[in-house]
Amino acid sequence: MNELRSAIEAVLFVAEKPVTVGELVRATGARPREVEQALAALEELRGSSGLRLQRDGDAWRLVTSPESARAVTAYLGADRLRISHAALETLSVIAYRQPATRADVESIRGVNCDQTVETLMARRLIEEVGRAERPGRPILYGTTWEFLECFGLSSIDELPRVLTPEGERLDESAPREFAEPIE
Amino acid sequence: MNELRSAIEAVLFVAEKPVTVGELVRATGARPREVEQALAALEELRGSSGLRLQRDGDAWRLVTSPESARAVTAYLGADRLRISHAALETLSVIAYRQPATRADVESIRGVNCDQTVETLMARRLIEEVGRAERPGRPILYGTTWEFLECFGLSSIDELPRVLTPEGERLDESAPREFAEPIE
Amino acid sequence: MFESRSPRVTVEGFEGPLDLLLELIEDQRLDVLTVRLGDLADAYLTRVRGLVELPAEEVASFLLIASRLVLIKARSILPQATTEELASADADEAELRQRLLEYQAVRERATALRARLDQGQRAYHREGGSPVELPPRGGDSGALAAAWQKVLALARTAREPELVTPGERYSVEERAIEIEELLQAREAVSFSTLLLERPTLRFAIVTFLAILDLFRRGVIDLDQEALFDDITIKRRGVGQTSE
Repeated sequence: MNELRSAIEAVLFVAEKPVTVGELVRATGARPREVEQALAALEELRGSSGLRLQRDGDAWRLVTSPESARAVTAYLGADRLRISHAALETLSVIAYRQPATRADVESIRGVNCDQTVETLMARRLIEEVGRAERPGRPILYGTTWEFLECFGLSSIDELPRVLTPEGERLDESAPREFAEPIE
Repeated sequence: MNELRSAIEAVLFVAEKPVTVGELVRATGARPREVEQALAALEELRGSSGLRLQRDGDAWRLVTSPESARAVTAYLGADRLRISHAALETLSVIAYRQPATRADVESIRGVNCDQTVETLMARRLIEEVGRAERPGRPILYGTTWEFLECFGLSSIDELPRVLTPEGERLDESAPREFAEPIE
Repeated sequence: MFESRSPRVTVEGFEGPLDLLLELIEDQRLDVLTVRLGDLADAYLTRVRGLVELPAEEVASFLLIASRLVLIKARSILPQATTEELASADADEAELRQRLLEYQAVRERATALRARLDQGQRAYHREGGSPVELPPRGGDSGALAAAWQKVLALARTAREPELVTPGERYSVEERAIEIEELLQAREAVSFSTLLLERPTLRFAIVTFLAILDLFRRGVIDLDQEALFDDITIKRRGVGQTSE
């Protein structure tokens, strides 16, 4: 493994929070483009190990591979995430449309979502990511690193696609950047 | 990389302290001999990456490679408190309510806090200060002098006051069962 | 933890009015894309009537869907319906169908996410225990205070539902029986009378659903002089042959 890749891996290992490309550039003294290439190489290399690279936008971190989950869960004695179906529906609206407001969730699910949003916040599966530019400036929610982790995803792009043709159509018609209210 | 090696790597990655072969056996369900073989293979494989396997008697841990030290130090730099959001929240509960038990932290944060408590202990930001007088005699945690030093406080009394939206003092409004409020 | 405290928003397995509607469509092996939604009005009201207790916060949306289904159906079967009214029913139906499609996709996504959870193939990050032995420095006490404030705010909102006392419990069926009995004694009654002095939202909605249900079963006739006027509820058959 080349030196830059090793350095990046080591930094991601000691970091206690996701590391941006900018931080990696400062730490290694390499150029942004080199850092990005090294991350891509590392991502591929790590594909077959017990560790994976996880990405959210510009930030990266090292996590365990989903295939090792059983051993890690056994070692940590961790609890399995228990989540109600209602909360999971709310989560899926936010995950696939992020950022999304409570009103977005309610207009799709047809029911009040205050409780499920609070539950998801308390479990750190979603977080506030800003305010919508419209009257009342409602809070926008997005998913967290913990969300990616709990569902064993490397990034939001890995969200499972739905099966029906209508669903596929909706997936395509609602791109991720889509932050407009659903009318 | 084979499955057992990946699982061992993942366990060493999340572990807060060196992991014994016995613990790896329990976590993976493999035989001691298989675990030792996998560790040896992993050690060799890891030789050229940013991480190394380090042996301490019967216990093993992952550390950064000496070659990456410069980047790691540059990243950790002067601002050394790289602490996750979750750990900061746990620390805030313990700092403002001390002494506090894990159950206190969990009842407030609503999520399991074992990992974050271990992190804070490893960083010497919190320590055991006694046992609560109630069934199970759970450990009570408080902040350390390193905590004060780290946050630039001369005493716990200097913690910033926190106000609720309603303007009332939170540390007064939140009843504490086992310790005196911080004044 | 938090979940055990949260109030149940699910009624007999239904997550909401769209869920109920989708379930009816699936029960009858119909396709969301082609089913005539108005045709489901009767089945929908029957199921709503069967729900022992409607959750207070959701009941308004159950009502909204119920009344839209009835409206779509009414507009499409009334012989005197104008072209405009029919177009309006079509637009209503198209909008509702679009919402159902979106909701159906959400349900499938939730199921896909559930499958991932069930596989247990999650990732774990490293919490710390840095192998580099450096004493921490540079902590920001403001960030600590902000974290504490956030934790308390979360703890507070998560507990709020406990403080809310469960409202009165009426089922649509009980209310329908009450109204039917009332109409045995007097042949007509106004909607505002049925609502009593100061109705709770819940009571008003359950009463309205009960009236819809009685109308659907042919027990009563409804009369409204003008839009937004008070509705008069009459025992069926009363009117021409008043006693």
